[in-house]
Amino acid sequence: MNAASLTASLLLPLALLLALLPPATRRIALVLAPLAPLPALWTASLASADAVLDLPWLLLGSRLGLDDTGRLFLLFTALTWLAAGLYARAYLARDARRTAFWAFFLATQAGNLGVCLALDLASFYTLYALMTFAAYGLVVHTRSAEAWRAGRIYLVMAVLGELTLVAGLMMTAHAAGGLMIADLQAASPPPVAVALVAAGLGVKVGLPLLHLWLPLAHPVAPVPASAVLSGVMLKAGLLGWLRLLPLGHAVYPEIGATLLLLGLIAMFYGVAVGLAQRDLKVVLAYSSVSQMGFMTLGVGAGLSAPGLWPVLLPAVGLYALHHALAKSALFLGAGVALKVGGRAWVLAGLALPALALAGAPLTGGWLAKAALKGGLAGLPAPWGGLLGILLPLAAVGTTLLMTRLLWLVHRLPAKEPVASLALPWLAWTLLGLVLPWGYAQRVTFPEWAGLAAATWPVLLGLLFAWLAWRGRLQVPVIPPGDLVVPLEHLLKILKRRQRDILPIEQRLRS
Amino acid sequence: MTVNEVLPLAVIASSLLPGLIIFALPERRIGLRSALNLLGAVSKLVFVGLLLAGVAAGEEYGFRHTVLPGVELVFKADALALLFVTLSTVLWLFTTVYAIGYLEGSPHRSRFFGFFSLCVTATVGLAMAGNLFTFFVFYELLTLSTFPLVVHRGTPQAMRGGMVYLAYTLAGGALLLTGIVWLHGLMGQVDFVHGGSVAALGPQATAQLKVVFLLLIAGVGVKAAIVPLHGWLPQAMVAPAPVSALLHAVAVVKAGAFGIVRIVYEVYGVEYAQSLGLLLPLAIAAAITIVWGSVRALFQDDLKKRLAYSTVSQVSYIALGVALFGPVGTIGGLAHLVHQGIMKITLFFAAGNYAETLGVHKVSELDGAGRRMPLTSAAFSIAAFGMIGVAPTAGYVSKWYLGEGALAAGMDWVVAVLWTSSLLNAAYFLPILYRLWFRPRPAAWPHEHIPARGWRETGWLLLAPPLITAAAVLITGLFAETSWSPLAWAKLIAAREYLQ
Amino acid sequence: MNGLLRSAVVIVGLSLAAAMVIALLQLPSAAVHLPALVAENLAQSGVEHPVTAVLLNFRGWDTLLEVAVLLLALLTLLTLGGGKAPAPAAAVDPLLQGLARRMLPLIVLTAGYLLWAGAHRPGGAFQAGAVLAAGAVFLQLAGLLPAWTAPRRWLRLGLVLGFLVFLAVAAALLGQGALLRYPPALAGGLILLIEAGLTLSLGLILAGLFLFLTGRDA
Amino acid sequence: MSTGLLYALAGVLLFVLGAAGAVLLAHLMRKVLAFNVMGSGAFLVLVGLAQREDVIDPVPQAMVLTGIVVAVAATALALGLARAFHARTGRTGLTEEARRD
Amino acid sequence: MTEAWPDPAAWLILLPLAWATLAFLAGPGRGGRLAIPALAAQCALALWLAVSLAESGARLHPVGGWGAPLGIDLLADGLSAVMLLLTQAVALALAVYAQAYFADAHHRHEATWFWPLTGFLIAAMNALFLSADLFNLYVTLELLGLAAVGLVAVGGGTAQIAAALRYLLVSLIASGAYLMGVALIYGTYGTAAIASLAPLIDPTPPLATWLAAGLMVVGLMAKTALFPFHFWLPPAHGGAPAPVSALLSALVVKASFYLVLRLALGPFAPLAEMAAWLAGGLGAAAILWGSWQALRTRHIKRLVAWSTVAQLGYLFLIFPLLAADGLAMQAGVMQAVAHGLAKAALFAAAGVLMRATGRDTLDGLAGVAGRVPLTLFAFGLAGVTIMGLPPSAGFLAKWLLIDAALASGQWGWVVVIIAGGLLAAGYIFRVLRRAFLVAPEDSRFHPVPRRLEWTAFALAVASVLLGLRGAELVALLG
Repeated sequence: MNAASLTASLLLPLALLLALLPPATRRIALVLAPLAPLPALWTASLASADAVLDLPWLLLGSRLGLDDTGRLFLLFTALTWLAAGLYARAYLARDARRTAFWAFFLATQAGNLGVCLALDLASFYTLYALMTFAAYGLVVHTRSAEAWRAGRIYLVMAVLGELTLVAGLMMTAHAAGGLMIADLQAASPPPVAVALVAAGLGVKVGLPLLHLWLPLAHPVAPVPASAVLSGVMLKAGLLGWLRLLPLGHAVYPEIGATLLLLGLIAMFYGVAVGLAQRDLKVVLAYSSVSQMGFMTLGVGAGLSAPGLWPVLLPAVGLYALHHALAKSALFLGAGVALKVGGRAWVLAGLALPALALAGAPLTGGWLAKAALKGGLAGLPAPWGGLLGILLPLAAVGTTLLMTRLLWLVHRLPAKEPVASLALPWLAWTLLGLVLPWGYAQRVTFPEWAGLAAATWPVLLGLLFAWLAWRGRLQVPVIPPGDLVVPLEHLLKILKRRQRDILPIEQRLRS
Repeated sequence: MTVNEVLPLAVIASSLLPGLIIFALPERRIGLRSALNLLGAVSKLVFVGLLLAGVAAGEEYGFRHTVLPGVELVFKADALALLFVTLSTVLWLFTTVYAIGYLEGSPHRSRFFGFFSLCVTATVGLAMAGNLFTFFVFYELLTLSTFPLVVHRGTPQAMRGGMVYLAYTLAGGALLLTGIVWLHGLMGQVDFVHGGSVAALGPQATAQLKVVFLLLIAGVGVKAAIVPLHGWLPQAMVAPAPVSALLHAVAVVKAGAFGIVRIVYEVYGVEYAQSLGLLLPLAIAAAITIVWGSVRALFQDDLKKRLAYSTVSQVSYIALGVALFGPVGTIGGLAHLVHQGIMKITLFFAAGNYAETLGVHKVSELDGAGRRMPLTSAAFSIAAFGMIGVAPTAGYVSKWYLGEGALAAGMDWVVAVLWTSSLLNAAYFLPILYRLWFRPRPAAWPHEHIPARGWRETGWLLLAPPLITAAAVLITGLFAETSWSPLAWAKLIAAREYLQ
Repeated sequence: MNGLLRSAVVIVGLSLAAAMVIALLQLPSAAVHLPALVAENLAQSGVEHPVTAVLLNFRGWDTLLEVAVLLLALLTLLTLGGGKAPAPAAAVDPLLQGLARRMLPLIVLTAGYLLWAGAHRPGGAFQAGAVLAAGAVFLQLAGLLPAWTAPRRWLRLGLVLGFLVFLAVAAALLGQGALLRYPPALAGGLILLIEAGLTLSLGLILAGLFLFLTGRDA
Repeated sequence: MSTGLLYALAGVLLFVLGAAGAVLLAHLMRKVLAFNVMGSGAFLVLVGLAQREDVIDPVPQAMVLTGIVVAVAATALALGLARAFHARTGRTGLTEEARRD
Repeated sequence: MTEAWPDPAAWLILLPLAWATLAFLAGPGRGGRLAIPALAAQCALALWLAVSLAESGARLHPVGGWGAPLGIDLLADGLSAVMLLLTQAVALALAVYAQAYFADAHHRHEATWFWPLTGFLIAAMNALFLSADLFNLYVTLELLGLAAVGLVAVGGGTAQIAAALRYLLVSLIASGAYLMGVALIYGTYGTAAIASLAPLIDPTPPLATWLAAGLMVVGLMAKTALFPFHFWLPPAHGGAPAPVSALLSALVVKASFYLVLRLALGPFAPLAEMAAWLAGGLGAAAILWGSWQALRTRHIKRLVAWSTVAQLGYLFLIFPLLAADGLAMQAGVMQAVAHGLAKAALFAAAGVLMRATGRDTLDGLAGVAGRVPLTLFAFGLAGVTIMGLPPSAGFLAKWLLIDAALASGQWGWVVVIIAGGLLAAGYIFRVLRRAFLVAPEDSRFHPVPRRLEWTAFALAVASVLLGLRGAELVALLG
């Protein structure tokens, strides 16, 4: 039964994908496509804990299965894909390239679900690659000029990331002496390997400097695709970290510190640049950069202080769950907002996940942040103290950013409501409020005394926002993708140079 | 003669005889010619199957014939030989089918298929060569039998390509010959044996052995297209697509790479080569080739030329694997021998399909071809991903083993080389895929020869081979750990090379 | 021809000459002494004159090939293609013609004598053939014998008869164990047979060397 | 010094003279004559040297006889060719031809 | 010598003499029908001789029953057997070729006395290979030379006559030098029999022996057309009708080489070392110069002829290496045999190509690959031998040669050998690549008798396949 459900989780999306290709089966496949994550959902919620499927003949020897982390990730991944799928059915009902969208959608989905199930390096990497490359099709779906540009940058960064990951995996596997995730438990690979793995996956996670693709790619994709890109695919990178980094049993002070630093930068940088955006989805994308910074902190801390890891792991997991739900809800909501305009119910629906993101009390964000803070507090000086000050400040920033979002939505002109879109979104939003609580027993439950501590950053943020509005503060505009722009300039110059060099070289050869 | 002596000869004869008969056939006997070709290919497959089963069971197959006193023609169908023989035989079958479709209606087909068969004969002979002398015999035979294929079109451009090809390969052959005779003078006949044999010469011969190694490797390095000996390969791409497939996947470059394997493992012995310090320079040369080939490929607009430079790069993976001291690297190199073959042949089949169906020869003309020819393009894409080393393709498996082998050999810098190369591979393949799938198709194709009929985007003889080989790219990657995969066979060979 | 080559040839020639002269002057006496051997075996050779013995018996093989050389020279001349029609005899000097007519029997007689004498004194087939040829040349010069063009069958037979006889004898004797190994009893007769055939053919050949040449593009 | 040796010495000189002539002279007729001189030199050496101790040796005599016949044949052939060449080209030497490769 | 069936060696000389004479008797243009069965019989005889030699070792045949030094010996050993076999086999194939070649109306006039001349030529070679007497060798040399000259002139054109004349003059001067050498040798030692001479010549002989050896070898080199005496060869071999060129290039030049080898291995062995370097140097120069010229000429047959000049150079490379061990000698003979077969094939193929295109230049060849593929294949196969590529006999020759050079530590020759091979590839592929070009619109092809094509092909195949049976050949050499 376990084997069957594991297999079905992985194969159903692929089977549907194949069914899409011949015209004969296309219609039925299109109907069924949104339901592709159901077996995975079944697996995540009902399969027994020791569900393992050994496939020694597959790839370099594969193992699929579920552990605690995997189960959690599989759960929210499958759910998010399901929601996005249902949403997409309506969203793309009249799209000319519908079939192509669904093909890429299902392929990406298979990869993403599989990543959660993979318990060996080869299949993890395989499915990860499938997800990454298939997502390109989602990014460029609209075929607009921005989409091509975003796709190009996405692909370049993704390839760099993949390759770096493979190099890191090779070294890790060499150090571990095996390809199973289980083999990695006791291994302490050389720092280079760890750094390569961290960086390779960091592209997906959106570490600062490696994030360049993110604010471009997430917004240009169709809304349901953005929801999964930002909601769960970033988490695949995170899951990779959790699986492949030697967390919990070896100390890597430099890498840990670097990750901590990068996490911090991400938190604030994401907010800062996000505030300077005009486009809803770009704002959300930057928010993702910022939020992933929180999780990066957790991982960085785990590398610096392995002793904290048993506390940190569930916290990071919870954070991932919370962010996946909230961010996908926001994206889906943004989609609705763009279709129906800044109506009140839209604003209200968006405000809930926005608050969760800001960590407002009683939201999932509140639970997650508290758990994370608890873990991070154990860090040695100066990190412990420093983070104690900075984390609330980051929450202030998040609040500001969310306010900015709502402000932008508010200014959208109202249009006809579309129920088929709104219903899955609203349902999803509500689910997002509830679900993190189900996971709360795994982490140190925040003390109720901490409620105040969670409240003031939100209020402070709102205050700043009001002040800015009152003062008619002009926000400077930063083009999406920030650093990409000067980089592209540089490339253009180089290309011109190359055109000068090439003929000379040809002459030399002839 | 016993069965164990006859079987290797039968493998050779199964393409030689049809080839000779085909030469004598009049041009218009298409049916008979095709039947002969396929009969040869299939019977060769059967013989190879028998050999495979036997070798896996520990049988020894060989044949000896004295040519000169102390010089023998030796055939030996051992595991390593069969790795290459199987590859060539299987791919030959597909290439033959493809060529029958590709050359439909073009002139001089008797000649073409005659040399085609000779070419494969030379390849299997080379693979089963049991000593350096025999190896050289077939090495040169291969050169000669491919030349008419390269210049088949008879255009001045083809001539230029052919002459460059000859100049390079014959010069390489000369170096190889010098090295072989030198070694022969030092120690008599040099049979291929596990673990090599030259170590017996003792320490006073090391200086000479180093020079001989250089000569031998430079000799086979021409065919293996190691930089700076690679210049012929991009020139030779003027040949028809089946020939390119042959050059790049089935026979020629493989012969060079295979020669490196034989020389390092079974003439010098990998341990001894390592102790002479010969492996590091080889690895460096291979690394340079890998990167340089990819860099050159980036700038080619001609599709086949781009693929050709890609071959330059990819074939050196094999040499690299050989130069990595340790069984894992060996496994990687040997597995790549097969993997590169099926991937590159798929690419060339697809390139040929674009040219033959749509008249498209340039990368820049490929816009939207994925819509017009989805199956071909899918095959192309799979193989291209394989070249980049994306899982779960065959290319991923070999790259993985190479990387692991490098780490095991303590040559961590190789990982950087692999990284760079993969990046470059992505840089020249992904734009092609992008054009195939995501760009709008043009108003008209440059020269549409074959109209689409339903899902049959082109002739079925042209379509089937790339689809099968593309499937093979996936299957060999997905099922790499099964006992019948090329990887498993490579492991068997590596075990024999190192444990003795 | 350029000067450099000329001087080089002269220098090489002079030094070669000098070296040879020196070499000859300091030559020791020979290690092998054939005249004694010849004398010893003369009795079995079938002839009495040592030179003829060497020519036709001891080194008869040389002679066989030499006849072939002559035949070959003639053949080659013939290959030079059909020339013009034979030139009419140029000088029709009646005195010369008369002389030639009278000399002819004498010439044939002399040839016969030389042939017969070869067995025991200087003479033999070559000399006899040469005399015959000289007669033919004489006739031609006197305008009594036209120059030859392509040889007719009978002429061809005459040209090769001697050689064929020689060959036949050699082949027949091969049955005895070795080429040209005359049984002592038959040696004299066989040699005479060969010489007779050769005289005729050599005469014709030598004459032909002249007559075919004259006939051509003269 | 015996007569035989004297003959031989003279033969040497004739041979060298003839050889040089055969190489250097341009006119075909002269070449042929020079060749004959050269051959005669060789014959003289063959006969003379063998008999330098004044013992008659019939073997070289027979050899020379053979040689002479061969030389006659060769001379005739050379003359025939030279005449044919002259008749076709009007030239008496090969040298211009030699320049042409 | 009292066997039931007498010595095949003697028959190998008598038989061609006989059929040559009979062919003459039969009249102009006749003799082909006689020659082919006779040559087939000669082949059998040569084979028989070789087999019996392999069993019993070298055999003497004392002509006239006298024995050396009084009489003349015929000596049949492995070396001569190999050369005899080569000669008969190539001659047989070329006879078959020639019969078809001259059947054509355009070429009939060339055939007038072709058959008797060829018969004498073959007889001369067989006699030369078997003779063991220096003076007798002189006679055979002359016989051979005159027959060859006659064949060069056989076409009767002005160029042919000029070539024949030049050939004749060189040949005569060369024989003169050889004869002078024989005179000196006879004067010094009192005998011309090789068997008697061999024990008499020691490493410090009188000056006369040196001079004799020098004169004889130089004369023979000139006859072999070794650089710089090669100038007569290209016009002579390039201008004659194809079967003649083939005979001359494949066989005749080998005869004088054979003699040099015999002398260097036999009586002059003590002296050989001194001159060996010179011979090797000239050989190297021949390889380079001949190949270079072949790369430049515009005519097919000239190209093949220049290739002969180059390939003959290899034969002389063996002399500096003779000391090493048997390798160099084997190499030389292997090269002679390989080149004999291959060159015959090349000329035969060139003849077909020229007849098919009606032109004699390389430029005229465009497109012949599609018209006479078999011939082109033959040309290519023979080219394989010429280039010294495996599995041909030429390759084995090169292999042995390099082996010998490396064994004796003489590096330079290896470079020359390799360079020569590459240059050969250069000129062979000059022909092949043009043949593969697309034929121009206005080109016209003439039909060619299939027999011509097949003969060329058979010769070429033989030259390649011989490489697989090198062991037998070497075993025969002993």
